[in-house]
Amino acid sequence: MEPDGVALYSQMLKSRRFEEAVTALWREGHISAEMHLNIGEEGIIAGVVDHLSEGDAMALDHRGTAPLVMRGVDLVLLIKELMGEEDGLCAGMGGHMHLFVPELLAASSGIVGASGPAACGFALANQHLRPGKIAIAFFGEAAMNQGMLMESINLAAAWSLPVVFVCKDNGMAITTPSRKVTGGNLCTRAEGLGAQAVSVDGADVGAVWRAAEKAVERARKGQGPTFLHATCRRPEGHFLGDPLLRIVRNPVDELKSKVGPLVRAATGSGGASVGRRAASLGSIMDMLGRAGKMRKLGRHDPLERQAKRLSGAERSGVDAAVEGEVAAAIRAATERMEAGP
Amino acid sequence: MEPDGVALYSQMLKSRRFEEAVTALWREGHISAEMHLNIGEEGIIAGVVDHLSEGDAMALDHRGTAPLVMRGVDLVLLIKELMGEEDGLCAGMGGHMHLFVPELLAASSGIVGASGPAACGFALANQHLRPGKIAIAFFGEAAMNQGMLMESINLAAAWSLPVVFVCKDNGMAITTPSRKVTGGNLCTRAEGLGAQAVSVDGADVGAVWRAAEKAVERARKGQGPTFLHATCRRPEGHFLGDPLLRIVRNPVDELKSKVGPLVRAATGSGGASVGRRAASLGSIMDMLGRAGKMRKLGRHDPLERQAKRLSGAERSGVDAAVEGEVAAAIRAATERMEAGP
Amino acid sequence: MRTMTFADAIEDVLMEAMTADPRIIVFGEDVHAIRMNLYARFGEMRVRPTPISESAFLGAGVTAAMGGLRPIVEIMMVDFIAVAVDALVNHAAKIEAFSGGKWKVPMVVRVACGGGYGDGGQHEQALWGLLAQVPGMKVVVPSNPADAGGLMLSAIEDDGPVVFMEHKLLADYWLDYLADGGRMNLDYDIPEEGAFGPVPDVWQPTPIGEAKIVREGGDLTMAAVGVGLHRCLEAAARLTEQGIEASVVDLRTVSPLDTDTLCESVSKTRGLLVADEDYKSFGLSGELAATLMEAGIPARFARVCVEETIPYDRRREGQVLPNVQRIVEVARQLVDPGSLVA
Amino acid sequence: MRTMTFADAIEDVLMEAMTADPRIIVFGEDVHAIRMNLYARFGEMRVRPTPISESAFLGAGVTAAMGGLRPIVEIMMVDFIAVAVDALVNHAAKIEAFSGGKWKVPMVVRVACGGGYGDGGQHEQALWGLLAQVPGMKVVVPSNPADAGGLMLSAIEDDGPVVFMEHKLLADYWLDYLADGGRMNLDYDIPEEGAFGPVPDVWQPTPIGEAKIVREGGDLTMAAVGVGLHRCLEAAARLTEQGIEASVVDLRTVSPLDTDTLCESVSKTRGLLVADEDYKSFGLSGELAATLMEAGIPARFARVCVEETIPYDRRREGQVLPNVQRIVEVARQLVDPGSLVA
Ligand SMILES: Cc1ncc(C[n+]2csc(CCOP(=O)(O)OP(=O)(O)O)c2C)c(N)n1
Ligand SMILES: Cc1ncc(C[n+]2csc(CCOP(=O)(O)OP(=O)(O)O)c2C)c(N)n1
Ligand SMILES: [Mg+2]
Ligand SMILES: [Mg+2]
Repeated sequence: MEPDGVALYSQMLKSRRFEEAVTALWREGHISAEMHLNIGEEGIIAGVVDHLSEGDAMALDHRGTAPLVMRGVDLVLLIKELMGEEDGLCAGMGGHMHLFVPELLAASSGIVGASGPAACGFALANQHLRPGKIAIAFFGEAAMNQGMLMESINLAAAWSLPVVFVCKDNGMAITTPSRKVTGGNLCTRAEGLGAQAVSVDGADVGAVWRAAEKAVERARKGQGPTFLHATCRRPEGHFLGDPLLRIVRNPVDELKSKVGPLVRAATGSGGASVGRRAASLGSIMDMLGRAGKMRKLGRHDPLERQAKRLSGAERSGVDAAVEGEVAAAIRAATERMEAGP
Repeated sequence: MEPDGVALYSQMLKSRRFEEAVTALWREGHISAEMHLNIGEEGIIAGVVDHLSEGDAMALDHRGTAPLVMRGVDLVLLIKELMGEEDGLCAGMGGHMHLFVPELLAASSGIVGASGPAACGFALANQHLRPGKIAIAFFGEAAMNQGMLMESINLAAAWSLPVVFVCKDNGMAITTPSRKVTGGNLCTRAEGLGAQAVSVDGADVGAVWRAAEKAVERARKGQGPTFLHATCRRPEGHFLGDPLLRIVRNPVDELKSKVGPLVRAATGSGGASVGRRAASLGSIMDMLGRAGKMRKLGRHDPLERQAKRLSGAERSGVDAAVEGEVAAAIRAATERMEAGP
Repeated sequence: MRTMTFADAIEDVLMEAMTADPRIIVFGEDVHAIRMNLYARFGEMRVRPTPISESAFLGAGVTAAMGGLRPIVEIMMVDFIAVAVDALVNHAAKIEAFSGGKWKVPMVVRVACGGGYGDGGQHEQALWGLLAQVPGMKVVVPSNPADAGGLMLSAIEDDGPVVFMEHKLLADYWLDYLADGGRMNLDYDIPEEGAFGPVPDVWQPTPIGEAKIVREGGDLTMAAVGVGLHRCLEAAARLTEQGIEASVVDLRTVSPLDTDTLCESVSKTRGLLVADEDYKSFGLSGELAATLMEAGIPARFARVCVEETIPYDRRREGQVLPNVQRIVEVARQLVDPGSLVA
Repeated sequence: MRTMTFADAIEDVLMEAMTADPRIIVFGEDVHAIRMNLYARFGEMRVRPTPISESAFLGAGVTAAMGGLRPIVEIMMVDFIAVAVDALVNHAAKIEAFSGGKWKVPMVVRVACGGGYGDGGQHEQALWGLLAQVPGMKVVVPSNPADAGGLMLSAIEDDGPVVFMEHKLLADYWLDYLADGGRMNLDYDIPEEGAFGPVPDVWQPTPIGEAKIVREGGDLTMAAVGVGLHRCLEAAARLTEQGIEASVVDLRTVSPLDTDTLCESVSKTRGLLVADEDYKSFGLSGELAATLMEAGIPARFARVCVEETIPYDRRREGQVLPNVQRIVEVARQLVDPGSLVA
């Protein structure tokens, strides 16, 4: 089958606009601590969740908003949860890393790799109680070094569990380039764990959709798990307020307090050889450079890529509707706040 | 290079005779609880540890005796440890699953998979303090489903740690056939974690030796970890007193108390369909059959295979020397016991 | 009244419960062998052997429960739970709270625990204090067949996560499997009334969080779970000969603790001795002290617990685990501090 | 006397120690960024970023230490240690015993802990009680820059495994990183004297296992570690206004506990309030109660601890974490139970 390009675009846009609003609320201090976004990886999420329906489950990681937005969770409840309100999605108890929606069989975790076992458990329940229904695990490429995730791919293979393991590969674990700490190849690894593996460009929502279609179908038929590897780029870095991006955006202020100690450290007596110190400094510069490059989505933007495939009319219709929907939700959710306590 | 066939035979024989003596002591009740032997896998151990010398480390699993015997640990201390004596190798505090020899950098663990991280740590210390020295991890094939072991292969690859991961594949995890709970292929899996992988017949000590030679050399040169997969068969099953082997050896007595409840369970009303119950019973019979088949080493006996390669003179010389050595050690270790408290 | 072994009582309850409720499934390493009768009755889909992947399958238990099943996840020995504690500490125990109370985790974690058969310090731990620490976990430790069955029934019926711990000295098959291996020449200090005894004709849930006073005496209270309870009873019998009468409380549930029953008993005896096979510090025994102090019940207090890594050597093992002699001595000192010198 | 932030004090000690002893290495996730200065000085071989494989690299820390290094293994937040607890519970803590005393594990595990900035219940735990439970582990929780440096020095010099816990409200960079992200519009209840203060001109080890009486008062004793200590001090100041004088004990080390200092103080005040950011049951607060009871020191006792999963919502979070107001109220009731009604 062919995907409904307008619907996919609309989903991605809704998530993008929603997270832009979240960004503003976070900057204003209405959302506390670590807020991890899906901006840049909407192509992966949309291409996968478009295949889901009632009874299908989702095991989410620390970036749970987009999948929930695209599955139609009430935006007002969601934003209120992020703001810790008592009438939020989880009564303000869970917050950004712990979003739970029983009706969607959607559960989150801030523990890297935990979505693997979680998807297996949902899939096991589906195998018993809702045959034909499946479970998705969303996680980053660095989570593939977490034992429990690898264990769970094997478990899914051994038990033919209906799971699609979706690896959103932005190449980074916070500030660590994953290539540096990851041996071999993730698809080979997943195959060695008994899953079928497939790689796609995550910025191409259509490609993701088609790869996911096959993976979901295999799972529904009881043919076992698929490892769906999709690349992406995230312009906000690891989370809102990513320390590297802060430096990239505002080097003078941000580096003020850091450069002195760093130079003293790098030049002080004792310690590694000059060569090794230079290598360290080089790798710090590298890290900043890489962060800077990630800022611009450019051709890695799944939203723009998909927009180009639509007609002007299609696009402007969706834009208006989605923007209206998100704006209304944000208004409704922040009403009380605006009014003051 | 070519291995010294006599030396390898001698090592294997020493371990075999030692563990036969251990078996007797265990049966007499002088060794408590779970005693896991290496009988049947001596070809793997000998072929690997023959390459080790001072400064090389060994991370052992629940089957730690053979590697220590072959590295020359005092047999009297070892047997006393197994008997829990205060003057044993570890003062009787560790016991069969927790044998520690600092001079050999040899550490054991009864936690399945723990030898992976342990080997990485030793290798890291060697990388810093004893360049060119390496670490071996010994473990079973089922341990490859334990997250920390997979993590540690990746860690070794990422850090180019000098580790050889030695997977002793007897196809079984206690009573579970590993094939049934393991997806994919272990060599592929190890490659997907960044190790080089190689498979050998563990009953052929020469083949193991040659594969290990390359792996050890790679590690010494800082070229990273190798996954050495070696098959084996273990006639004593999982441990001394393996429940399946007890049934196989003495079905009438052992099944007496078990058959009644099993038949009642299998035929009682409620529960799975007749087909599924039959499948369960079939798989129980299968398990017993498999255990029975494992009892006889036959051509899977690394000792016999190697013996055939030696001349009668070579062999009888070694036999006498080794048997004398082991017998003397057992006598010395059990002296006090014989004499009474 | 029927009589049964500790192990059979649990199996009997499971047979009944699994027949009645198809949502109950069992999984864990080797369960086709360890639960062979259940395996034969309910088939592999409901009694399923796992890979040695505790993190994955314990974690899967959490969401399987959230997805509508009633899983009983087996971790062979509680010591091994250390590789998978995240599933309990950060997930099972917290999801009801995280979800704002909307989602519950009706999972039972079944584990063997405890020592006394020479298996060494990595295979004989109790660890109930560690598991009980995190709000949201229930932990039960039965001491006899009736409670083993009754607490398993409660654990299954409970809508939250419950760790069900069976002591290897009470469950005969574990000892046969891990310790004897068919040998007849070894002795264990098996509490007879714990390993075999009466059970109700019709199973009733033993309420989680209810302790039971199993012996009344005015001079001091002893509290314990599992095998420790029997050590206390034996100590109490010996103390009687020395003119000391002890109450003995079977806590049965570590978390939530039945503080009322404990306080009531100690209010009368003004003395508490905790015999705990778990580690002494930062665990159950300390919590019982805090319970008394919070309730403002002044009492003499002493603990007989495990204070170091459990030795492999069976002689030293027997000294490190709470034994009857240690309990008797500490009890005597508690009742009559002067006896210290005697 | 110099003054320093809590974070700088630790870094200063590490700079000195790592310069002096090439066996000291640091590894953990993102350490090239989190410990950027150490990374620049000592290079990647000694300050090495890891994959997200806590079980592997914490386990590797154990044998790296046995192999002759002095590793400092970083687990970003203590909550994550749940995936790797086996390395501590079954290995680091036990190997000295298992080896008959022949082999030691000189490893430091450095972790951030604690809440108060709205990160939710899976990222704000204390968990020192859980880590302290197993014999063989030392656990230290400094409350100010001098002790942060001094305890890190001791931890490095110790021949056994030590968990070094730094509270995120005290270590400014953690808060900047996890909570603010460059925002200026948020408030945290940061204990000023904990986050910044005097340190010795020449670093001296703060002995592990020594508590410190930081305030003397005759009406009750308060005991705490880390941020809790500062909450107690503030509560004590408020109580003074109400005519109540509290002693405040900074335990500094959770395990081994300095029971002498505690007992000495409570012997005088006859009252103990434990303010503990860790979970209430089966942990530190209970152990302190047991300590008193074992010593036969009668005292009023109360705890202000975390009793449930820490809420995300910062208002409720502030209620669930021990706060000054709760401490003041409980202290007043403890000193004068009649005030309950007032
Ligand atoms: C077990 C565990 N270790 C470490 C962390 C801290 N942490 C949170 S996100 C993250 C990086 C994850 O990288 P990846 O899996 O690639 O996902 P991404 O953030 O790039 O989407 C880390 C290290 C954690 N939450 N859990
Ligand atoms: C973490 C953990 N889980 C379970 C066990 C129980 N156990 C001990 S050995 C074993 C089977 C190991 O199989 P394998 O790795 O193939 O080694 P083998 O015994 O066949 O040599 C199991 C499940 C354990 N010791 N540790
Ligand atoms: Mg990533
Ligand atoms: Mg095996």
